[in-house]
Amino acid sequence: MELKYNGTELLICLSARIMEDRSSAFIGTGVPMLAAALAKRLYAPNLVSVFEFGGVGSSLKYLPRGVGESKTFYRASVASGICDIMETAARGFITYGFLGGAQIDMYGNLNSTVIGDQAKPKVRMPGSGGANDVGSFCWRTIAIMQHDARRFVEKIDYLTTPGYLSGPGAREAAGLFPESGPYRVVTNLATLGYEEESKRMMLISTNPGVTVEQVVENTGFELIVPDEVGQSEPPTEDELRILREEIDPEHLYI
Amino acid sequence: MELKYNGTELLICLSARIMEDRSSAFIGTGVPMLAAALAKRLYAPNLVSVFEFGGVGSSLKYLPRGVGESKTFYRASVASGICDIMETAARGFITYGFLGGAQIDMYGNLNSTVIGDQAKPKVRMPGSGGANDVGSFCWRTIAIMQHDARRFVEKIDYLTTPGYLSGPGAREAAGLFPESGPYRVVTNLATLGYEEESKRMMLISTNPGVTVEQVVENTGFELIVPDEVGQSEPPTEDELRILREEIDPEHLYI
Amino acid sequence: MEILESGLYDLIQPPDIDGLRKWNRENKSMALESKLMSEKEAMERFVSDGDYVGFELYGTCRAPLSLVRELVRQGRKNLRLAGQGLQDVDFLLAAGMVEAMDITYVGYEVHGLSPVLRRAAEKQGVKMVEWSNAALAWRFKAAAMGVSYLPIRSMLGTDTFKYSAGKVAECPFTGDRVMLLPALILDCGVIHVHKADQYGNCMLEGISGFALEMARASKKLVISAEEIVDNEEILKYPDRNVIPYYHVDAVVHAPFGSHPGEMPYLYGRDEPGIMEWLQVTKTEEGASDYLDKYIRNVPDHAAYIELVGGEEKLKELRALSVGR
Amino acid sequence: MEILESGLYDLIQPPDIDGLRKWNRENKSMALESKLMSEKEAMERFVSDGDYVGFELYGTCRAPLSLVRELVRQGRKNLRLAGQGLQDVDFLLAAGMVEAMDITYVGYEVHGLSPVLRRAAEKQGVKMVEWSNAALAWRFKAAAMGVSYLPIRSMLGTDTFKYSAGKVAECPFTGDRVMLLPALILDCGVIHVHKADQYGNCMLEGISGFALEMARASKKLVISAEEIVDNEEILKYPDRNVIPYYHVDAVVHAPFGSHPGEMPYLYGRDEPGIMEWLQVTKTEEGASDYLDKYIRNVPDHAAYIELVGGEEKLKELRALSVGR
Repeated sequence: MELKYNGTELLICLSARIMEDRSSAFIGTGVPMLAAALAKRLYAPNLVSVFEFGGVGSSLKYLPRGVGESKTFYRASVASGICDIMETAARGFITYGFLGGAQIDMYGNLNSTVIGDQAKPKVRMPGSGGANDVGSFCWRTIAIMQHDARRFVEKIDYLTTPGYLSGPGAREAAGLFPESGPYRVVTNLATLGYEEESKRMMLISTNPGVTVEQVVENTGFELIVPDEVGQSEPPTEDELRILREEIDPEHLYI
Repeated sequence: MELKYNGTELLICLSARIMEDRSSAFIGTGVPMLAAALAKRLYAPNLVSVFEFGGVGSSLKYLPRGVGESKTFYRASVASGICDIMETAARGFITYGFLGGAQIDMYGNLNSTVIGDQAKPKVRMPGSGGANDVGSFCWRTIAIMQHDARRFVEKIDYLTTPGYLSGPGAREAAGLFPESGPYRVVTNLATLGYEEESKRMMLISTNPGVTVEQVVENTGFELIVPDEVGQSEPPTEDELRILREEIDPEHLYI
Repeated sequence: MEILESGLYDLIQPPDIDGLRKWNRENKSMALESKLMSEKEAMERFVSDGDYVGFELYGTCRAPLSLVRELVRQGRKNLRLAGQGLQDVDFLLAAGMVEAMDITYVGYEVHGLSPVLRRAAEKQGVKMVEWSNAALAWRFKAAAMGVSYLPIRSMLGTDTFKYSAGKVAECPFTGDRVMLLPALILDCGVIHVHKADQYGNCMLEGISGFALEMARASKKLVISAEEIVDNEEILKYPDRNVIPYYHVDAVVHAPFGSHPGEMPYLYGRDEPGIMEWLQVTKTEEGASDYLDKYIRNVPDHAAYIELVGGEEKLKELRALSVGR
Repeated sequence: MEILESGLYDLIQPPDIDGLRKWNRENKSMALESKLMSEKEAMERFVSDGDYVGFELYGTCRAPLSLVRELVRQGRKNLRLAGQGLQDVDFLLAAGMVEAMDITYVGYEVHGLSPVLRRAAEKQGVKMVEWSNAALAWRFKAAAMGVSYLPIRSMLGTDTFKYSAGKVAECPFTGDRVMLLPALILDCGVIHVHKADQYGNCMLEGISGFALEMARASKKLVISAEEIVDNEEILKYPDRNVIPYYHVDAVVHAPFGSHPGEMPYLYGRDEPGIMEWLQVTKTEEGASDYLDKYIRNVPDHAAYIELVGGEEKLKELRALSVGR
């Protein structure tokens, strides 16, 4: 029997499977938080959640609605402040960083500031927040995106958060820390990564029921499609049960 | 009847009288601490003691032997750390700073590092400690010194802590904060200050029983002696009683 | 110092550390004196037209909203703002009190964009200079350290840098390219804490956000506290005093001062209250009506609390707190 | 970046932040694992010949002396040292284990100069690079912030600068001359705290000195604690956890670990014990005999405590604490 699940649940499960045990993840509210909670229960029991305003290592028993809420440091190891957390990331302690945005390009650069001109925008979005810092400091960033050609674009209107910038060597040339940068993009259509040499976005696996062609069509730049493209497993019974019954029983997010 | 007192007691009383009420003083152990405690009881009830490793506003009920001891923050307003305290001084919160040293010159520059060459010294002293910072940040520094021509010298062997450096404008030219710098020198012979224009050391008043000539003789550089030189009052009965009975009843220092 | 790159904007507040030192010398006292006063008196005395102001923590979490509301009630012109937050920034923008801001993030996280910010940027031409969250906190930290700038390894290579007022130079020790952040000195900082004594000594519980840095970067500093405690508690635990009294100009007793936001360990977030704001601000009129109803037509914080449900509501919010 | 002046010395430890990041990625784990071990194991595993090491707080106050003594017991060659302290530095210098040091202050305050330091500088040619106390703390802070340097407004115009390894440049925002301090990364930092759990989470009482900065600036970090507490205490008060476990490599249970120094709120300073050291170190032989008697001929910290007077002595020292 096929299990039913929605798009958000799929994004959460795909993201949860990426994280290794004994690592840490810089997370914002929404999908990343649920993904971290799910990973902690199933795949990475020692995964440590990090919230920018000071919470590290919360049990994530309660789902916060904001990155500064009490629930981000409920029974946590640390409740400090933004400087301490960001400096901890700068010192290389944080493995994963979750990011989002309205636009992404082939090098994983993200826009969450404006559509149009910065001084006179068509759409003003929230701005960087901690995203630029997360994108600068974490070893591996994971972007979670809706996948369509308006969002996966040749040229983003504004570069809020650094991906690989203009390509190989560009992060280092700009002054960003070596060996840090984009790692995965998880979308409603696929999981993507980056080609080692060119630093360009590359398809890794398509979501259940999605074809390679659909992914390519919905990507506004030339996507690298390797000979072997995987197919992601749909959410398992275990994943869905834990997600629905333990992590978000009030269905705040799913 | 003349009161008997020793040299340390005199230094303490002279120093205590300098501090204004509602101000703060960066103090090391020894004379400055006793002076602050005495000032607090008699002349400046709102004087706030500041210790470099984190204590601010202790009652000074117990006399510490070190600037990091518990007694420096016993019933204090603040027990933080060295960065917080030094940064508070950098932001202009600390009025007075007490200093000492083996040598002082006419611009109030102090040496507490070496006699002889830095790399191969005749005498190695402790080094700057917090002194350089106190001399850089406090609005008014007060040096407490033994007064003789070997200590009050034309040229100090090593400039540990900035006075007026090479004279008018030199502090600002070096990058130090405007309007900060040496204010008084309290010695076993006299109280000295600095001439407004030349920033050179100037006699203010001689200690009880000390002549202007004695001060000049014991000063190894050309001391400015104004037409009017005061005579410091000896320790009062009140000062000595409080000092001996309340502040240092175990005679740790006096 | 050779500058390799400069952000496009001019600073909207200069990093004048010498000026901060003089201000502190002339206006701050080390004497222990009561600074207890009402929201009204604090905002009247310590925020002026044209001031550069900032609010900690985060609009819906330990935010000094009773003071923000009072500021809206009094009205103030041409404020410049450290734009990191949610309802705090929204209120001031919606009231048309802001001329320019250093912005890092104004939005409602999972609930999406701020319609108020959108109008301010898209239609009203409020000037916005861009920074990251950490960069803004580090700019406060620079001022708190008494230095005019700090180097960091963030913002590099991005438009977040390009539309900032920062600079890029080489580290003279390593040759690394570093971003240089100018110190940010607030004319007035406003912070909500768990406990304060009458002199302004403050204790926080839970995350400290950027309270310590902002307090020390503020020329004038207004504290609101859920509880006013005896100085004895500070003297006993001076190691928990995160904002020493000598930084503080006003202490306001403001229970539930963060409403509709939450206060760690004391009360939870009033979600319907926040959603109401988000709903009505879809139009300019809606926002204005809200400001009239909940702020301008209400004399003070006590009356506001009555209006939003009084003791009944507070009981409910207390129950939402997750505890330790 | 145009450098206006440079200190005469070369750095004795490079401010390699990229290296620190890689070290942390490869050697530090975010997993909660017990790090409890003895002084012996901790020093054997985490201090190597040639390491750059540092000890907090201050030689006679909350100092990790049980670990310093163990290091002397084991012997180590060519250490480089953050030279800010009293007995901690003295012990290592007297044992001939130090090749070079960044020095700010080594002495006994009211009791005067350190004869051990004098011999090291005047006769043994130990290399000494000069800094102020705040400068050294800020150098740790730079590393803790993940930046290779910090600007400050101290040390300028003095020989303390001239005999340092710092630089002077102009602030690109204000034109002020500022001193640039290179980050100081410790190969191994050693800190004594009031309470730690088995994972390394730490709670301090009283002043924090430069513990927070040094912990974060250390590649390897050894903690000794008066008391080992259950992790539950941290989970309940995460806001009092000043050194998170992920920085820590070893946790050593060391009651009276700061002896003959004091520990705030727990025990006072053993003045005769300190005076004995000061007395005997007037000669090299005296110092060496002391090291034999109190350190080398004693197997461990427990035996040391017995040697200096055992429970009787501890009772006396507890009574000296001034409390809150």
